[in-house]
Order: sequence, then structure tokens, then C-alpha cells
Amino acid sequence: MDNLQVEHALDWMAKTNEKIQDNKEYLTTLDQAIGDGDHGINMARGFGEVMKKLNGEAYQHAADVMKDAAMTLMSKVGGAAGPLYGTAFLKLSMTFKGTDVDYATFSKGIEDALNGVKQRGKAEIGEKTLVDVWSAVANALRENEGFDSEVILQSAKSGMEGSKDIKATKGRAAYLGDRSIGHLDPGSVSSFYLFESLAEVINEGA
Amino acid sequence: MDNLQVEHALDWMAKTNEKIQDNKEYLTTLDQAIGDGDHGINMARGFGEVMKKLNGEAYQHAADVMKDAAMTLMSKVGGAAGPLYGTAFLKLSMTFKGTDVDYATFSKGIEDALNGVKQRGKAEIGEKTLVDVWSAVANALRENEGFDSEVILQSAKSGMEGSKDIKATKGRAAYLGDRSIGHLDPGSVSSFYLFESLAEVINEGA
Amino acid sequence: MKKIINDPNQVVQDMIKGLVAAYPNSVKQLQGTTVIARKDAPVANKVGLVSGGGSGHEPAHAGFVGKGLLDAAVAGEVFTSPTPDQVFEAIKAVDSGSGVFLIIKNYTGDVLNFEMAAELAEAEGIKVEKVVVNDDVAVEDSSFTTGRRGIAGTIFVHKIAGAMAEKGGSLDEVKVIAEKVVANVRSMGMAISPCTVPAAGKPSFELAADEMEVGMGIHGEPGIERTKIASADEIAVELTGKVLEDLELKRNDEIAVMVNGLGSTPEMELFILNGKVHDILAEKGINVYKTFVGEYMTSLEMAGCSVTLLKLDDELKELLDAEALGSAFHS
Amino acid sequence: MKKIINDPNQVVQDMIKGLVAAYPNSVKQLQGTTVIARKDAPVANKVGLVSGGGSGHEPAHAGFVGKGLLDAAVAGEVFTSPTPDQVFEAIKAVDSGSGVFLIIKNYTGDVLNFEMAAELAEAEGIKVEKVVVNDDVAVEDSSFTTGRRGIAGTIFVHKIAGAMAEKGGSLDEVKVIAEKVVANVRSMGMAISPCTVPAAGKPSFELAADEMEVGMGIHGEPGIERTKIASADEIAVELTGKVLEDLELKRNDEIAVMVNGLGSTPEMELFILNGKVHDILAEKGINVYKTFVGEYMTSLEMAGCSVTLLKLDDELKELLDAEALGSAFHS
Ligand SMILES: Nc1ncnc2c1ncn2[C@@H]1O[C@H](COP(=O)(O)OP(=O)(O)O)[C@@H](O)[C@H]1O
Ligand SMILES: Nc1ncnc2c1ncn2[C@@H]1O[C@H](COP(=O)(O)OP(=O)(O)O)[C@@H](O)[C@H]1O
Ligand SMILES: [Mg+2]
Ligand SMILES: [Mg+2]
Ligand SMILES: [Mg+2]
Ligand SMILES: [Mg+2]
Repeated sequence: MDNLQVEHALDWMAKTNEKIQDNKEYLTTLDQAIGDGDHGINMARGFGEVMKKLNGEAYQHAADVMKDAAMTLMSKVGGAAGPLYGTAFLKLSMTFKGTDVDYATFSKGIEDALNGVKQRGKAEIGEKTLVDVWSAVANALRENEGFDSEVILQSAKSGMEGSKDIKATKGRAAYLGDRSIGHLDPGSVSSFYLFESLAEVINEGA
Repeated sequence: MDNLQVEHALDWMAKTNEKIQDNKEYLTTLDQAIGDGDHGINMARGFGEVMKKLNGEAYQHAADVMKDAAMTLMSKVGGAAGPLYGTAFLKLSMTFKGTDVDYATFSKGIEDALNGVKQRGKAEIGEKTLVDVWSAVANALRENEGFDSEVILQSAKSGMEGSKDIKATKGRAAYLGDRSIGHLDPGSVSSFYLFESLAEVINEGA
Repeated sequence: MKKIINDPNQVVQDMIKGLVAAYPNSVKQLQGTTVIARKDAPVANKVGLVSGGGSGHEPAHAGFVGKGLLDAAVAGEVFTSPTPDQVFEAIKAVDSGSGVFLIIKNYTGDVLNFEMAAELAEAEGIKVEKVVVNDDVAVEDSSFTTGRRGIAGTIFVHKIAGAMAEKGGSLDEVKVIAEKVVANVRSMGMAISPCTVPAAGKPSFELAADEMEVGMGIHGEPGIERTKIASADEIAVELTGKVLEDLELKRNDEIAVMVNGLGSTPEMELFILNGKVHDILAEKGINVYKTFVGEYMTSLEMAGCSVTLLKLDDELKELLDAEALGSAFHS
Repeated sequence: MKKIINDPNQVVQDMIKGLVAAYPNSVKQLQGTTVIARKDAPVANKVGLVSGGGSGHEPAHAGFVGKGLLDAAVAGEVFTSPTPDQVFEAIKAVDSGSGVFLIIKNYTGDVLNFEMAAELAEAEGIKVEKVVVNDDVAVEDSSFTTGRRGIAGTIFVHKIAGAMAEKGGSLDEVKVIAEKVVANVRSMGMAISPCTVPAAGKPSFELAADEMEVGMGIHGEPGIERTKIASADEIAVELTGKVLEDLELKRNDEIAVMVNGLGSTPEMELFILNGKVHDILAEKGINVYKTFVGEYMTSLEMAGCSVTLLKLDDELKELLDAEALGSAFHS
């Protein structure tokens, strides 16, 4: 895969939706442990709506797919995850706009999304939020060249797993202090599904 | 035993109290099945207070023991049982007043108490209330001569057991209609303890 | 049993203490009793209103003590009607010479204890009248038995008789209006989980994870039917249907609706139920004049609800709208 | 999971329908949204007040919509803060040109969504100010983290900022008084049983039969400590103590007290707790000006409670006493 085309973008969202729906309960269980138990429900509702929206439209450009995903997530997810994922996809759409989404553009998109999320959530790396996954992927993309499913999958995975043994200082899990250590961050897990889906799209599109 | 003396009356109340306290949970369980689950609590509280009252006084006459028991039950039990037991003991005290409590007087006392309870509660025999026990005992006393512990025990027992397989038409169990059949009436069981205690007093006093 | 209490045998005294601490400007405890009275009782030239019953139904009845409502509420032990001496104290404390009106829920214990108190009061020359509320259509209305129970509909009696007394109605007028409310109010309830009397320490009944009890009493008395748990809409249909059957409402009749929570049912669920109740009524062309959603007559921490309908006329509407200043009923 | 609902995914819509059916003369639903607004919104020349958050905290926040309180409440999914577009609709609906004030509980989700809505509104020329309520002393107040949560103390912000807006206060004046309340209000809660989010279908946490969770959040977030269940008096000492530590009250200070039930705690237990809270305060010579006992900020059917203290001055007292006509706060 050289460029992220419309069909790739659509497939990316479809695969992400599938994983989120399949793991709705798991995400909720993770959020019950250190949050309020709605992350799976929120993400499943949001991505379900994203699919409804995308299936009803014809797209010319991946940027428009990202934009519709962003607006849908923003208005259907709620909680912390809604504005954060909404911001991430909005940034992707802005960076992708008017250009082919080649590796450099894509990589910059992820970087911009990461920065958007960090700014919105006032979170840095290592605070046990989905920022940890996005930054791990952004770093890996920066150090690599060309779409590589393994690089994306492994970096996302390490970001997600790295969230487990640290203390949360942002989001709802922060209320737990040290008691948050040893638990996976639900938002990091949903972000992992997003990048795992992307890796699959790359594999299939390769 | 020829006369119910003060010490007999006191002993009667003490033995009743013991049985009520020992069977507090049982009475409550019976009341949970077809009532509201407070009969054991109510009776235990009431007889506990009766003992406190009686232990603090010196009595000349069984009638006064009955009177203090009546007033204490009336003001400490509440629910349906409070006014009914209160009325019963008040009638006993009125009938006993100013005379030796020989068998005839005692028998008339129980009869008067029964009538007092029936009037207060607007209940007849066979409605699955403590009236069934009091009337069984009153009947047996009427047909007998002289204090006989077995007569009292057996009549009370048959009154209590007779309450099991009939449908309640008075008291809280009446709301259950046919579903009350097969359950012992809690008030009949507490009345049984009262007469069982009396039987023991007669045995010991014989 | 998990409860936020100290001594299970002291819950009523402890509760009253905390209640008076909360509202010291509007209510008082009659010393040495479990009676909560209006701070300004007896109110000159006003019929005094007394209600009460077992505790565990909070805010009933102390939450309905105040201007335009009750003058005193007598609190018995949990689910146990108060004793005659306590009710008698309440009667004496609220009598201004205009007489005292008793609002009694139809349970053997309540009727007996209040009646005996009335006898004591009459013996002291206090005029006493009473009404017995029996709104629960789950129970058959029969003169051979105890008859129907009094449940959440009692609150409407407090409100309307209270308004009549407040505006200067005589003892007879208060009685007439209270009887009018009783004649026009019907309720029915259901539960999905039991409650635990503190001194008993164990739940009043058991329900399987998928069961509900229809028509149970507010003291944990078993209901008339145990069925699989139904949807809010189905529950609304069942409860409203039973009430409508009994109340015989016609198109364009005006009513007040109360959707009452029994203790641990979230307000969210009460509102969901209320939505369907209104749909049902709208379909029949019955006009809802006013709706009350919340906890008015509870059963400790029981989960469940009741639906009450009160048929109104102009007089009842005016009295229902009149000012009321109880901690649990403020209008 | 046993609940009186229809579809677990429709509870918010169903609830709003039932709420508007109950109070059609005082509130309205903004069509196509989950916003409940005053029937007469926007009120001319008045700053509009908007609050909201996840559902499941009823009566918060729609029960506090009304004269002298909020102009609109935005309801998110259960325990999930509402989305920016919904908040934006609320802002537009209550803006009379005098600007709109947002009362936000301090949760990442609420802050983010309300902030984005404010940005949307400002882009359309609406003046927007906000306050973030963070009264929960169970959580450390740190600028490196999310900071303290907003819980029942939020109701005092609604009440007092609402009164300021109602008497004609400017957007700045509303903001100043709201910040004053936030600076002077502290709360702490505990739970003895969890709650179940309808769409999740299982309890948010598990507690053994003899355990309580101290300092848990109102969304089922775990607390700071899990201990053996204590008596009401001990719980009062612990909660009030933690709040007092943070609030630094002096002898003769005047305060308002709120003893808030989380959903399935009987009012009886809240009053028992309140009695001890008052004892503790009396011992310290702190004067209670007003007490609120009841369910104000719940967590579905969670059993437990919170204690909130608000330090008062003359200005706050006057605003606290001002008329308020919400279905859950009527004075
Ligand atoms: N300040 C923040 N910055 C970045 N991510 C955050 C922040 N706060 C929370 N998150 C992410 O959001 C996730 C929680 O999302 P969700 O459960 O949907 O929202 P809520 O916490 O409002 O219930 C967390 O697991 C975390 O990854
Ligand atoms: N009308 C009545 N006449 C006689 N006895 C009655 C009547 N109603 C109830 N009882 C008796 O009272 C008992 C219940 O007492 P208790 O549980 O203490 O009162 P409550 O029913 O008010 O909770 C019943 O088991 C029954 O024996
Ligand atoms: Mg969450
Ligand atoms: Mg009983
Ligand atoms: Mg009882
Ligand atoms: Mg949430």
C-alpha cells in the first residue's frame, strides 16, 4: 500500500467498528475497574453511528471519510473519549485534505492527531491514556519509511501494554492513584483496536 | 394449683417472655411469610418491657400484674398485636379484680379476654388470627373443672395448628387470600407460647 | 444486612433526631414521644391533622407535616403502627379546640391503635374524626376481610384535607373532603426487590433474578402475583390498567397522577414509567391535571413503584394547588 | 440486572419523555436533543444557566431547571457526559443576549465537551463563561492530574448562581458568585452497594456483604478505601471530618449542610446520619444555617451517601434563600 485511498479509509473504519463491537464488553469491564464502565458502550455506539454515516455516503477522498468519522464520534460518543477521538480524526482529515495520503502525509496526520489529542486532553505521554498508544505509533511511523503493518501493530501494542503498569494521572483513572497500576487503560485498548485494524488494512491492501 | 396467685401471674409472664425472646426470629419468619415480618420483634420488645415493669414493682394481686402487663403491651408493642394483647390482658385484670383468681374466675377471665379481642379486632373464630387460640382455650376451660395444664396446652396447640390450613380473612395475612393457607398464623403461635407458659406454671405450682 | 444505622433497635429515635436537626424551624418532636409536629402547633382555630403509621415509609409521614398539610405525624417502629399513647400525645398537641382529624391507612394495626387513641382523646373532651385510606386495588375490597390497604394515595389525602383545614374548614368539612379523596383515589404497586427491616436483619421476601412481585404491600407483605420481570411499558399497562378498572374514569375526566418510588428505584425509571402512564391516559382521553413523580411512600430500600390516580373536580383541584410547606411536599 | 425500563439503550430518551410529561408547564425538551429547558427560555435580560452531564444522577440536573435555578440541563448517556452539539443547542436556547453560564462538574469528559460547545457558541457570537465544580475531597486537588471531582456540591452552585442570574446579575457577577460557591463547598461520599449501568448490565463494582467503599465517585468509580462497614455515627465522623479538614471552618462560621442519598439509601438512614453530622458540627461551634436531606445527586440505584458543607456569608445566605422553582428544589 502506497496511499491511503478512500476504500482503505472505509475499510479501516469498518474493521475498527467490528473490533469495538466484538470487544464492547471487554472495554466496559476494563473501564469498570478504573473508570466508570462506559467506554465499551460509548465506543460501540459511536462507531456504530460512524458506519451508518459512512455507508450512506459516496466519498472522493479519505479526508472526507475522516471528517465524517470525526463529526460522528464527536456527536455520538460523549465522555472523554468522544472529544478526544473526534479531535484525532478531525486532525487526520485536516492533514489529509487536498492531497494524496501517502506515507509521509499519513505519518504527519497521526502526529497532528496526537498533538491535537494532547492539547485537548492536556495529557502527556505516560499518563496512562490513549495518548500513550498514539504517541507510540507516531514515533514508530516517524522512524520508519512506508506503510508497514507490523510496525504499526507492534508500536500500538507496546503503547497499550505500557499503559498497564503505570499510574494514571489523567482521566477518571487518576482518581485511583496507585490503585490504577496493573490495569490496562480502556482508551489505550480501543486505540489499539484502531491501529490493529489499520495494520490489517495495510496487509490486505498490500 | 387452686388459685392464680401473684407469684403465678409473675411466673406466667416471665415464662412467656422467655419463650417469646427465644422464638423471636421464628415468629418474625412466620410473619414474613404471610405478614410484614415484625411480629417477633414487636412481641419481644413488648414482653421485654413487661418484665422491666413487673420487676420494678411489688404486687398484691394478680389483677394488678395483668393490668401492668396490659398497659405495657398496649404502649410498647404497636401493630395489630399490641392493642389485641393489651385488650386481652386488660380484660383479664378487670375480671380478676377484687377476687381470688380461682378456676371459675380464671376461666371467665379468658372468656372475657377472648370477647374483648374479638370485638377490638372484629374477628371471629376461623379467620386465622390469635382468636383461634384464645377461643380454643376458652372452650376447653369452659368444659373442664380445675386448672389442668394438659387441657390448656392441648387446646392452645390445637387452636394454633388449626390456624395453619385455613385462609386468613382478618389481619395482614388476609391480603394473601388463598396463599395464606398452609402457613401458621404468627399471632396464634405467640398466643400458644402464652398458654404453654401457663401450663408450665400450673405444673410447677401443682 | 448493610445499612447506614447505629443500633437496629434505635433507628426510629435516631431518625427523628436527625429530622428535627434538619428542619428545626418548621417541625418539633414532642418530647418523650415519636411524634413530629408543626413547630407552631396547635394552630389557633384550625382543625388539627394527625397521621402516621409504622416507620420505614419516609418521607411518609413526617415529610408531610407543615402548613397546608399535617399538623403531626406519629412514627411507629419500622412497619409497626404506633401505639395509642403516642397517637394520643399527637392529638393533644395539635388540638386548638377545633377538633382533630386522623388520617389512617387501612391496616388492622393502624386502625386499632388510632381508634384507641381517639377513644382516649374523646374521653378528655377532644373532638376527633377520622378517615381510613384504602387505595390499594391489589387487594379485594371486602367487608368480610380487612379490605384494601392504604398506600401512596394517602399523600393526596394529606394534601387535600390539609388544604381544607388550613383554609379554615370545620372538622366535618375536613372529614367530607377527606372521604371524597378516598372515594376517588386508587393505587397499585409492584416490586422487583425486597427490603430488610433493621431489627429483623433479613429481607422480607425473596425474588429470583428475573422475577417481580405485583401488588405487594408497602411493608414487604407478599403481593398477589409473582411473574417474570416485565418492561416498564408492560408494568405501566398492568398497574394503570388495574387502577383504571376500579376507578371507572371517563373520557375528559381530569386526574392527578402519582408515580411513586418504593425506595431504591432510580428516578430515571420512575420517569420512564410515567411516560407510558401518560400515553395510556392520553389514549383514553383522560386529562392529567398534575403529576407527581418521586418518593412519597416508600418501603425502606425496596425497589419498585406504585401508580396512583386521583379523580379531580374543581374543589379538589383548588385544594391540590393550595400552598403546602412540608419538607417532602412543597408547593 | 432488574430495572423498570424498556430498552437499555433508550433509557435517556424514555426518561426525558416521562419528565416532560410530568412537568409540561415548567419545562420543555428541545426538539431532537436531550436538553431540558425552562418552558419560558430564553428569559429576557437574564443570563442563561446551563449544566448537565451524564444521566443516572437524577434529579440532577433536569430537576434543577426552573426559575431561580438552571435554564437548561443537558442529559448525556448514562454516566457519559453529553456531546458538544447537545450542549451547544442548550446554550443557543437559553441565550437572551445576556450571555450563558456553564456549570460543569470536573470530569475530563464534561470539561472537554462543554468547552467545545462553548467554542462553538462563541464562534456564533454568544458570550459564554463557565465554572468547574470540584467539591469531592476524596480526590486529591492537584494541578498535575484531573483534580477533584464534582459531586453533590454542584447543586449549591446551581441554586446560588441561579438566584444571582434570576435577580439580574451580569454574566460576570454570576461567574464570580459561582466561583465563590466552588471555593467554599466540599463534599465526600461513601457507598455500600454498587449500581448497574443499563447498557452494561452488570454492577460497576463488587462489595462484600460487610464492606463499604469510602470516597467512591458518583459514576461507580472506585473509591479511595475499602473498609468494613461502619456505623452511621462512624461514617458521619469520617465524611464530615474529611470535609472539615479541607474547608477549614472556624467556631461560629455559618454553613449549609447537604446529606445526599445516592439512590437506594432510605431517607431514614440519611436522617440518622444527619443527626450525627449536626452533633459533630455543634461540638465544633459551627452554626448550621440550613440543611438539605434527600436525593439531589444520585448514582442510579447505588446505596450510600455524601455529606456536603458550604461555608456561607450574608450574600450566599440571601441567594440560597431566594425563590427556586425546580421540580427537585422548591423553595
Ligand atoms: N485527559 C485525557 N487525555 C487523553 N486521554 C484521556 C484523557 N482522559 C481520559 N482519556 C482517555 O479516555 C478514556 C476513557 O474514555 P471513556 O470511558 O469513554 O470516557 P469517561 O472517562 O468520560 O467515561 C481513558 O481510558 C483514557 O484513555
Ligand atoms: N382483626 C384481628 N383480630 C384478631 N387478631 C388479629 C387481627 N388482625 C391481626 N391479628 C393477629 O395479629 C397478628 C399480627 O401481629 P403483628 O405482626 O404484631 O401486627 P401487624 O400485622 O400490624 O404487623 C396476626 O398473626 C394475627 O394473629
Ligand atoms: Mg468511562
Ligand atoms: Mg406483623
Ligand atoms: Mg406490622
Ligand atoms: Mg463516562
